[in-house]
Amino acid sequence: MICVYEIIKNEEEKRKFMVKPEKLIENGIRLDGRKPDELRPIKIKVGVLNRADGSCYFEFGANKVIAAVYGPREVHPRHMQKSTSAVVRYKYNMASFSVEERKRPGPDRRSIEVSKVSREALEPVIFQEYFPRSAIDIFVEVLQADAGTRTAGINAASIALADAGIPMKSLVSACAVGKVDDTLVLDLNKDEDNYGQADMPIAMTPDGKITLLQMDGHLSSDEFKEGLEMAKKGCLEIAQLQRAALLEKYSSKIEGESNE
Amino acid sequence: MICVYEIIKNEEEKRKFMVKPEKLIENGIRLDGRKPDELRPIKIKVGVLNRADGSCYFEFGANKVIAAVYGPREVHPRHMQKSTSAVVRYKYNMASFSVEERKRPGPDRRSIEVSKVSREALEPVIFQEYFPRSAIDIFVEVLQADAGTRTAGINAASIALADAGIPMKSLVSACAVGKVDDTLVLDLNKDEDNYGQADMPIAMTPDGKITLLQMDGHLSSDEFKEGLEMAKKGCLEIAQLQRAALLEKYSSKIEGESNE
Amino acid sequence: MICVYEIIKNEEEKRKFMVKPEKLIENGIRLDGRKPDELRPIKIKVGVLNRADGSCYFEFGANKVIAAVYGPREVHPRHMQKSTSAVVRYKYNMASFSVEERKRPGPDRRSIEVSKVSREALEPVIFQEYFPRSAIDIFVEVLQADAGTRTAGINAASIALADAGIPMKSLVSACAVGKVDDTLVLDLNKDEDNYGQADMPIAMTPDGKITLLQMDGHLSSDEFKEGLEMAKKGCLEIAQLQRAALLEKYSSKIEGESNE
Amino acid sequence: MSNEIMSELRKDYIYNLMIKGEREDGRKFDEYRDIKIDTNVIEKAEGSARVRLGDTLLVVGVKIQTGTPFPDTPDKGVIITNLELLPLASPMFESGPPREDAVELARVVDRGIRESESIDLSKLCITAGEKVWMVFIDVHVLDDGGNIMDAASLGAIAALMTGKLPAKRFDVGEDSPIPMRDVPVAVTAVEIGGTIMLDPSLNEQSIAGTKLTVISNQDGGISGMQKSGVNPLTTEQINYIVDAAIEKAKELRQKFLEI
Amino acid sequence: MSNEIMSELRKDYIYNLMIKGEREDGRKFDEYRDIKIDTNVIEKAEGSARVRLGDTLLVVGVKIQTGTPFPDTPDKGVIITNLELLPLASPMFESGPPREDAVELARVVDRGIRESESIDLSKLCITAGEKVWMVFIDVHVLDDGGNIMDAASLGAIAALMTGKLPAKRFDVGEDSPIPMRDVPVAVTAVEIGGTIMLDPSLNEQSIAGTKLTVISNQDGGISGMQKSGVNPLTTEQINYIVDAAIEKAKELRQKFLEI
Amino acid sequence: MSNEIMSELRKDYIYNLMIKGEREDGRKFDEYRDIKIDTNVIEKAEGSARVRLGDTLLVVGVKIQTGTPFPDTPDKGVIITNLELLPLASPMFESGPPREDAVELARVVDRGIRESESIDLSKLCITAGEKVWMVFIDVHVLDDGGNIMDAASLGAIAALMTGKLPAKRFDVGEDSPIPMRDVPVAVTAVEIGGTIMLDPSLNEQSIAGTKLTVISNQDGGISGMQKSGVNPLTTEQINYIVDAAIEKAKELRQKFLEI
Repeated sequence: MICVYEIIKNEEEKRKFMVKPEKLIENGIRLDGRKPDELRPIKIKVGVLNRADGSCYFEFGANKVIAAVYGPREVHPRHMQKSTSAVVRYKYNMASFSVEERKRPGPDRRSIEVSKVSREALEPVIFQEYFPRSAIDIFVEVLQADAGTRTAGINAASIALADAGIPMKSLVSACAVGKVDDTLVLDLNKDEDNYGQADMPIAMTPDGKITLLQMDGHLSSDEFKEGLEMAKKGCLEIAQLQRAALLEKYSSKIEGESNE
Repeated sequence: MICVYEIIKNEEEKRKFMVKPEKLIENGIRLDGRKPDELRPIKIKVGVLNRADGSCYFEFGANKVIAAVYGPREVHPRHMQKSTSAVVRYKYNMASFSVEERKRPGPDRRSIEVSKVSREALEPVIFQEYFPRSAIDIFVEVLQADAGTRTAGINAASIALADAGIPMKSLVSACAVGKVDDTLVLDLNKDEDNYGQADMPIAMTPDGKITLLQMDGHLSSDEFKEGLEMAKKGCLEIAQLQRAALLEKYSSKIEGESNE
Repeated sequence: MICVYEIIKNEEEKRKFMVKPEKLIENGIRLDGRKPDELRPIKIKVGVLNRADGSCYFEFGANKVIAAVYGPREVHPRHMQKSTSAVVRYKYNMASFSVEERKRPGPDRRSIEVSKVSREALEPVIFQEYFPRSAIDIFVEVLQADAGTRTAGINAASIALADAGIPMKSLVSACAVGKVDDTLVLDLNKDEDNYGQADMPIAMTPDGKITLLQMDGHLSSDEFKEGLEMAKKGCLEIAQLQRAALLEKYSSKIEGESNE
Repeated sequence: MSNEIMSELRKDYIYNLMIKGEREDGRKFDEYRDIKIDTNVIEKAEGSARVRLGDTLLVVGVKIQTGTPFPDTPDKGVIITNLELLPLASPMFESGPPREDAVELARVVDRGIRESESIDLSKLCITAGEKVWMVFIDVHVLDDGGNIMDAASLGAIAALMTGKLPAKRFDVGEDSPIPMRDVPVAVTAVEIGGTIMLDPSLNEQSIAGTKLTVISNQDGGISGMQKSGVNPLTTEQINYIVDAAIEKAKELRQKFLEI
Repeated sequence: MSNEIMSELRKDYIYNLMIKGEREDGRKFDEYRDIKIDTNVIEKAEGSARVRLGDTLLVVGVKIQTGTPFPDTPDKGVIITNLELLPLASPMFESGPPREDAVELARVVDRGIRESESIDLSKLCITAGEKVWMVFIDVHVLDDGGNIMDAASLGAIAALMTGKLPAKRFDVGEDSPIPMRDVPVAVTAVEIGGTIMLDPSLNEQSIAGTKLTVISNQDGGISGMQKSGVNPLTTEQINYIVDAAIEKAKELRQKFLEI
Repeated sequence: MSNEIMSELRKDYIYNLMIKGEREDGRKFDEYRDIKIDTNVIEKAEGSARVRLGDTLLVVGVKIQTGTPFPDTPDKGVIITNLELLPLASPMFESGPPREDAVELARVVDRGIRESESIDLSKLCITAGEKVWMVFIDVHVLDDGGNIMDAASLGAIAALMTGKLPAKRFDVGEDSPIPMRDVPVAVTAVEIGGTIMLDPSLNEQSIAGTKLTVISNQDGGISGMQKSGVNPLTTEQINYIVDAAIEKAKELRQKFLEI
């Protein structure tokens, strides 16, 4: 008899301390008071770090993430250089204290996958060919996790790239749609993620191109299509907040520079 | 009180689920019906993989191994290059599901040693000086293990090298001899390996040069010498099968190319 | 409920098998018979290894360490080269059998820190600028540990550097001072380290420059200053023994060369 | 450089074929390459399958042992999926820690099985809170001819459907089949020049930039999706792929995974 | 090369200022940069603090769980301190295993807490020999503006002082504060051209070559010291720093760490 | 390049000596270099030995603790052998994970002890299925002068023969010797230009290409063999070495390992 608990528990945040609520939606209202198509509150601060070339602090409900961008800069190790474009790297990392049960520091399989799909969500909007042989490094640090950290990270990273002055075709916005109590809902919170029937994070450019799409759970083909439209609307809302935050920083430099 | 079970159990295949038979040889016949100097059935398929430059599937009793060769090709990392000859690399790997108790993926100390002695068993026949600054990579994957995987791997790798067109002085053939119930026997099966008194794998060129020799257990000096002769005979039998398999592939390309 | 015992026990030598003595000093005399300002017996052998460019075996009470120096030599990997000076590297390693409870082989956080501060203790006296693009490698192997291994290692390494002919401004000498039973004492032994109130290792050049200083425990500001003076006196005593050992080797090469 | 030129030429070639409505191996856009699934190929594993999908070859082995359940699911068994892109399968796969591709493939195969609830985890419980079945699904990729994802998914399900719980060996009763209750099937598509193609070959996959995998169940519902690669997709493309994938999954399930 | 020239210029600049009795940011030699400490910033952690010290920014999170005690201290809880120099905090910090600087910083913070006996470890015992509280202190450095040591130490103590033992969640009684009995404060100094400066900025620290950290307690005693860097120090310099550090620690404790 | 020339010159030199029936250090072909074995050199280890074999120097430490037995051998103790080629022992040994040479040496030493049944594992059982003695044999190579294999093997046996089970410290009775019942001795030979030489020096070993180690027991039987290196051997060479090794092992055992 062997125990793989050690391996597994670092993979996914555990639900040890939670109890399943009886209903997740009552009279069309979710447990945290939102309507099905409503996003959680969002708080954005641009340029919160001094050393990084660009940075952004992003709160998405109880999620707290910070993104930093360095680059274009030299590539180490050299053999990772591309001769005709920049290499984009994305490192998603959860702080040990960001979840209920302490996470062991360092990358696990989940964070490797999240880093990969997040990088692919942003690459299409970056003019990589402008910077051959260089690297654009994106670091996303999750300080508190509450379902939706990968979408929060992409939203933050997109702003941090702009803050770093990296030439981009557009911003990228991300949010999830899910199914709970047989109803499609936008932007799952932790309980809805744990006890819901489906979770589908997407990322999108303002003109509707999908750059990230993942899905887990159970959806009919029609539900999927309806959900995709709901998520796209959510992304457009977020895009407006992202633009507003960037504008605010650049219109009133004094205000936005240092205090978080 | 500490437990090193975790460390150890990845080192060697465990015998947890087996029960020692009362006798391993009865009336001169082994439990699997073989005579003492008889090999297990052998099945060989040459060129079973598309991507590799050369490949071979080899069944040796219940052992199922597959060998692939890539090269001569560039060496990474560079500092491993040799200026006057090719570097030969050999990676022996057991699939997690190849043994009774699941093996944790990745190299352990046993597979490092097996890779080293197997490489040394093949290097003498490869014209390495023809390909300075390049690598010849041999990969052996054990899909099912039943005592004798290192010799099965060398037999398969030898054919895969030929299939890849690597210039060789000769083939290399390998099998083990052992002692069970005080009798010398050729090509131990799993039970004989676990409950026997000695195990001695060898590899040999057709002209009788020994390129691999290991021994564990208890043998008198005379038994050793007799056993070595028995193993050499086994190797010669295998060499004939190896040649036949290669011939078959190159005489009837249609038959031997794709179906396993 | 989780158990981090595995992680931790490799970090620090454990005290599992010891029992706290009632008094550590009685009538001004320590349990091992020393006066408060007395060092443990020291035994030094210079040039004990053949392959290394310089070496030294150093016993400091029950501590047994051996230091080897290689260099100046090529730097691998290349990107660690410095264009205007040598890079000094220091690797402190405890043998698995050097402590009561077997230590798992390989570096842990403690040995990484000890290696860093020990390297910094020696760098000021090495003429690094004489050897641009090269490496000076110092290896310290602890064969037996009994409180004070880092200072023993620095003392040994300092001699090994001289033995290797590395140009140095001076030797470096190191010892600890501590507080036990409210008394300042020089050069803590294992019991005094485990049950004492403070431990402060220092390293010093003969002209009184401090190149290593660490402190754990509880000291008043005055005790600290007094302790620092006591440690400096200890270092001067050790410096004389270091010089004597080097002189002995170079005056009577026959005697000092090979036998340990 | 020569690699880049080769890649350009291949791209032109496949693109020009596509304009004429063709693929390099003569298939229709929604047609799979030949599939051959053999099960119980590894006798020492509790379940196993060898899958050929065109030039792609892989072996899935399922090992099953007893173990302790997770504290938060004391009455459920455990599934662990691992996938190795062995260096013998392609000159691109090097030895060392698993690349991000291998991690992604393993996790998508895992979610396909887990989220579709194809295994009844509560039937893997032996003694609640103490002892459950741990199902290790290991995918060994031996030859990379493109679309490893679908081959791995087919192989995993085939191995599970023909596998058994080794209760006798662990002294907890009689052997029994692995408790399956659905048959998820992954279908992967690429988009090249505005055209959607299922089951991309190695060449098609290498020029397409982006794959979309849709995993669907017996009831036609979707239990997993994964977009992989840097090119964006439009909503129309995605919806088209979803419908095509559900259709194709039914066909594959019927043909290859009927018990 | 250009880096080396920049470094030379910076050195000259700071050195010339020092001769005039000035620092680049206008501070006095024994003056700290602005400090801002916010606690309970991570609701999921049992204790947390965000510290700004000039341009340096870090977050300390304290997670507390039950675990088994060490065999040699069956009636004592366990503290584990970890510090990560995240690659977002500086172009100098790369991903990968912790650098020796991070290991040193973590160990000095850890010893500061442990050796000062600021946490009463025997009050972390739940059932002797069986179950104790394990206190994980994780320091995440987000922006490196110099003197991470003092910021980390302030943050760790602030997080502990405002944290709680989650007894309810682990079903071992009612939540209670972490049992603190002292408030160690780290003060770091550098020596530049014979002048001692407290709280070095990134530039000051980079040209100084050596830092000395002194950790002192409420009673004015010293509970930890660490010299870090290759330049030697004289006894006079060390003694001066010790006195200045004890004085400054009192001021910082009073201002920022009064409960 | 200069290394290759040096290596050629050395090869010529040793080869020419051999033709004259000589070795570089004046030994006969079947003669060992000076051997010095000191035991109990590490007081904190339960057994230890320092071995000098010519220029080769190593220390073997044996640590013994209680632990749980393997499920399949509930009434037997456990031996674990480790060998480190420390970077101080040779310019060729770098820090990092153990090289394949170190792994091979450790495993051959281990098999020599294990397969010869020199330790009575059943006497290492304290409580069947629960508690057994775990014997850790650690070989630290300090100076590589060639033929580490034989030195390590001598050291391991010497350390075991003079070691003890620390029963008192673990509160399971009185201390007693490690239960030995045989004394395996490894003898290593190389072949250079058709001549067999025992106990190769560093130079001899570096030009020989292949070593053959034969481990034999008190009764003259063989309990382990390992060919290491790329040159093939003939049956005659092997048989000659086997006989010479068994003879030499008797001599070494008598001279250095009599209790």
